[in-house]
Amino acid sequence: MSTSTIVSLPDQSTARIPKMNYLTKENGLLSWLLTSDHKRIATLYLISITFFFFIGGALAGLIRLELLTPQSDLMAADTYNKVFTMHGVIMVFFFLVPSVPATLGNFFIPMMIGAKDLALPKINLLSWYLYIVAGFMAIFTMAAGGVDTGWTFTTPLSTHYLNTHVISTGLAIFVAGFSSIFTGLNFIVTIHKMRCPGMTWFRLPLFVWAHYAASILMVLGTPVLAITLVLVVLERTVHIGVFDPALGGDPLLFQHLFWFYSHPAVYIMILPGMGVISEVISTFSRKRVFGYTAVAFSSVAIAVFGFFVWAHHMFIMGISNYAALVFSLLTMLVAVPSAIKIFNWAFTLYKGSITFETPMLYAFGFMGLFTIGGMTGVFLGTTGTDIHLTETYFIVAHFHFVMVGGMLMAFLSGIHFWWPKWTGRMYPEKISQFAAVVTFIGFCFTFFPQFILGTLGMPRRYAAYPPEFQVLNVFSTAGATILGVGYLLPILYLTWSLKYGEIAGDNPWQATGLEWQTQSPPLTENFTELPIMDHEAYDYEWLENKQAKEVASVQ
Amino acid sequence: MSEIQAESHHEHHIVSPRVYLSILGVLFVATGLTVWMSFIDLGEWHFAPGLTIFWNPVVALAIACTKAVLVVLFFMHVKYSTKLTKLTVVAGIFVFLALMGMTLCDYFSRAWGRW
Amino acid sequence: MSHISPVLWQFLVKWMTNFALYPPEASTIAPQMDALYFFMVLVSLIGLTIVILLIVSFSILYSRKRHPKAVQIEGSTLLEATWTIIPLGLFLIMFVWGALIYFRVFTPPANAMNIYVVGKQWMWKAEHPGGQHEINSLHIPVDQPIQLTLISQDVFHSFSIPAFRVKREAIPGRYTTVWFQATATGTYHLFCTQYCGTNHSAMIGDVVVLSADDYKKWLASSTSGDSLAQNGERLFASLSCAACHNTRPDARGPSLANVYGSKLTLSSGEQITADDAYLREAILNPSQHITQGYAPIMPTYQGQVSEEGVIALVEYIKHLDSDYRIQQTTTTTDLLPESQPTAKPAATKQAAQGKVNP
Amino acid sequence: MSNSSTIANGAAAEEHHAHPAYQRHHFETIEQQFDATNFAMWLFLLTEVMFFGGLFTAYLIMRNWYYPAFVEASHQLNIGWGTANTGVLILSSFTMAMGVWNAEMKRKGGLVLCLVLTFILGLCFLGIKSIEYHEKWEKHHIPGLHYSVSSFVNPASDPEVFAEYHDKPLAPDMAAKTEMYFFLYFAMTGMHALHMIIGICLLGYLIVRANAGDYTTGHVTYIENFGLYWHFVDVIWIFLFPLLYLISRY
Repeated sequence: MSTSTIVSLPDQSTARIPKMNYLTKENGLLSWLLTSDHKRIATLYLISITFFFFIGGALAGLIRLELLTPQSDLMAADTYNKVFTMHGVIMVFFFLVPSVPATLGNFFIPMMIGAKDLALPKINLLSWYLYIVAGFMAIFTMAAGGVDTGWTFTTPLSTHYLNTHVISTGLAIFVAGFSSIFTGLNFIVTIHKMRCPGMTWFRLPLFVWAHYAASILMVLGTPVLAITLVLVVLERTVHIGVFDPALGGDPLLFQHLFWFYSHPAVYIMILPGMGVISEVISTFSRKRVFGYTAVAFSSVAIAVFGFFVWAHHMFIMGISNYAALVFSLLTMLVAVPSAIKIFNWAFTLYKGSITFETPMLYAFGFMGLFTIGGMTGVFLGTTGTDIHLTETYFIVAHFHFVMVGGMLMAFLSGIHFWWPKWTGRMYPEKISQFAAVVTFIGFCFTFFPQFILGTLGMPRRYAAYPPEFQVLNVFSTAGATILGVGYLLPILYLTWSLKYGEIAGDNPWQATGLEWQTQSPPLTENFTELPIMDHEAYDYEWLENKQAKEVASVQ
Repeated sequence: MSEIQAESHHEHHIVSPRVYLSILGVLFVATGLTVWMSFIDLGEWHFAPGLTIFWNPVVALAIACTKAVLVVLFFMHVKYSTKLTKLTVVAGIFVFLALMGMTLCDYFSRAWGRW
Repeated sequence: MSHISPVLWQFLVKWMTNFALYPPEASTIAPQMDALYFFMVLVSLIGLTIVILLIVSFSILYSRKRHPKAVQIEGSTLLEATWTIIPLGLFLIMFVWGALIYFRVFTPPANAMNIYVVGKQWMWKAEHPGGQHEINSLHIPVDQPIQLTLISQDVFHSFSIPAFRVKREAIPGRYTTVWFQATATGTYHLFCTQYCGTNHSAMIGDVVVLSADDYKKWLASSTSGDSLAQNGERLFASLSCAACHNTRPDARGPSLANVYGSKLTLSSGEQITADDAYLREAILNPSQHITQGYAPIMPTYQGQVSEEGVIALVEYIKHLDSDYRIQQTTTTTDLLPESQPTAKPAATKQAAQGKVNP
Repeated sequence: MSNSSTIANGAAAEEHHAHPAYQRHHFETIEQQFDATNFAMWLFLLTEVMFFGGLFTAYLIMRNWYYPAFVEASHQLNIGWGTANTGVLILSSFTMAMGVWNAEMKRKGGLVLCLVLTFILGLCFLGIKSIEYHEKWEKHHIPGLHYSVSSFVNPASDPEVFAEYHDKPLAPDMAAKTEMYFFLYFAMTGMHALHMIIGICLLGYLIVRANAGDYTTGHVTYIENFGLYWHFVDVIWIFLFPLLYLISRY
């Protein structure tokens, strides 16, 4: 067994994809569109997520191209406003919020806890249909002329001073919100009620803990965004509402209600990614995650504290100085669990037996970039520096570091890590490692200059900017092209691997999760019979004597 | 199965109609009480300079809360259901109050300093 | 590549010459904020190097080749405590330091010169007390505390001067204030940093910091007639405010002499100090701000007076130290034909009625 | 490739699997299914609590800002109809609870009767609501549609309300804020009425299925969950009634 990798594949000449699996059980379009199998719904989500990711990515490319030059010459200011708004809406509501939970979460949470399916399969399918309906409404909005309120819908701009398609975008996000609520609701019920015998809370993989925390935020946060958007739509139609200052309303009330959801939303996006990183780092260093309970509880701590910090988005908007104090202090508390997680992952490597396959490269990329993203978050949570840094490119760099450097890296790491279980085939190792490095380099080139631009004071959402910022913007656009290449490669070689990838077998990584103890691609009911969880999570000794027993039983 | 068995071995508790009837009566009385109380000026209490409590809304909300608690405990069987359901109800109310409380924390303190 | 193409050469020269990592420090708060900023950058770099060192060293020491057999470690509460307490401690230091700066920036000193800034879709209008009006530019004297009172006429804008490390949102419906003291003369960028529609990126300008005498020269050369207070006085007369706010014993409105900064008890028994915000609210939403002992008959001027008008009125009321000015305005307005006393009460009732029936 | 212990358990589980007809394939036992769907319903009600939470926050702040306008505007609401509606809704909650009891006791007749009673009471609630909305339509108190403040600027022009409350005339700008009250009134009661309509439609479907005897076979989940939803809508009205109707009526 070559020592530089832990991949152990069956002999390719004889290995075949198992005849009976969730893909071959039933076929035909209706078997996909009316499925209640969480694995098929996850596959449907994966395809629709990728579709929207590339739309958002194309819009990002347009923005970066426009910012090559100080003048707004590639497109008119109006078009630029529509492009960055749709980039924000599509990326936040149609890619970042659903991506890891709806794809990897849907597919693997039931398998990890030893259940046949999610608790409410029909609700799970409804969640995908709502996502698709919302997606079509968003596409319709773009086709019909776009919306230029920014993804934050600041009132009174969005209610009185714009006549673009605010209502259709608001309703699209309203529907997408319900899709997210149903996913979260499904996970909480499944994790509570469907665990197989012996699967106590502290034997759950950290991937499941992270999704549990994110689901609490989805269920409790999203409805407030729904009512806020209903109030905005009402105010645009009935011309009377609680946000219009001329009629006695308070525009800051919109900010309070909007950010009450939108800050927990960023934790909805990052927590599942953290779950993936815990799994990947543990598997590729052959070790149990350092301080399992600390990492598990820090996920829940982020979920609970996440509800109390939203006004750090509004420090200069006119909230009272004392409220700013309260929210800044609580923001400092919510930053600590992220630090705990980073150090626990770093110490998981200690005395491990580390190999550097693609998921691990993405995980290392995640840890580096998420550390920077997290620290710059404290810059913005501190009221003093926030005065200078808010609403500039410093904020753009911060949230791209956390969302693209953190969440997207984790998503790609998870996709590569579970690809063999999902499709039964291995992805090509060399080119995917190259893609990971290209993505990392492209990312750093794109977003490091934006920190400096932010400190220099370049405002957000500017189509034209003073000439002295051009040099850094040119660097950023150059980096964006490298990043674009880095993101195109996986879609190519992963689709290639569907037909030509090596047969993965049950457990190519020799991982300890329950999902790796069954065939890949798995059966529709996941396990031939209900598994009994008789060992701790990430128990590599249990795995070794299990494999030793099998080798003995084969002879 | 052990953990799930523990929760579901208690047989599904059937609430008797007599309990429902008495709760119905209490709710009717409470509604009458709150309407009647709203016609009486209960005055206010200046417990600190610039901070006054008006008793009418406080009493109205107190009665509404008791009615709500009665409905939730008896009509919705939370009194007889698992600890998990009780925890969910409490969590929901906690986040609801967090939304109201933290938003008020800003509105309330606007009058203190210059902004 | 025998020679570098001129475009690339010009690009490199430009990059080499004016490469700055942070804007010039041109206000008293700038060095303090930069100190906190660089402390945080330092802490972040240390944190990042620690994480990278851990990852790289463990990856080398415990790669599969050198350390094929992993040793299962449960964890250590001591380590967990260290990387909970230390980050929390550092964050709390940053929190306290930041809060000090935040309160310093958003509590203007008493002796600051007040300039009103009105944000309007896609331009900044600065209104100096002396009457100078500026579009997308702000001339201020050096080494003197300047307080900006910001208001927006339509959507959220945000008045940002990176060189002064100062930024404050101009929101419709309420004054927001910020202050700074310029320390270096020169011209600095002014940006609108809150997205406000089509020409959000055109809503920029210059903040010109002048030495004391240059500033005096600028004041002299750019006066546009009346000062804000004089504008306010003319508006005060034309809106017939003097009908109620006069010095006659039977006046229906409180006398406005020395009202600015005084302690008022409202009809609801609430005690407040009369600052800019209160005066603006009293003009636009009078019925909630009636002083005790007066009937709530003042009509609202919401929609009749622009933000600049309200600013002029507030500025006029602030400088009303005696009733002499009102005496003069009431006598002059009495002479105006259409403002006969008999007609006035009816006028105000009629005005109130007129506005009411749809 | 499954280890020996799971095979043994799988075989043992096979014999005693008395599959009730309505047990879904992915649940191990019927209690697990009941607990899961009940817990899911509660989580859904949590999202509804937060949904109405946004409205209550807006109401709370606007009421503190414009208290006189809210007082006089709430005098426009007919307290008789409000109390009747609360009574109707509490009664419907009672009949719904009795319906759940009947389902648990497997008494089809009683179940159908209770569901029909709840249906009628729900319609009665919507009827009273439409009467009140119509009254607002006549007095031009619908926000955004030629809203008139005449009954607040001089209350005498509104005899039957004036007779009861002798409100003082409001200053014009405060009178304009009464439109804010009615916006919140229509937003909150409208959203509540929408939830009532959804509930009534579901109730119609349940009555048809109950008549066919689907819910008296011991499988009470749907009736139980609908009961939770109905009681939740009642709880929301229990809070709406005092907040909107009973603002200092003395």
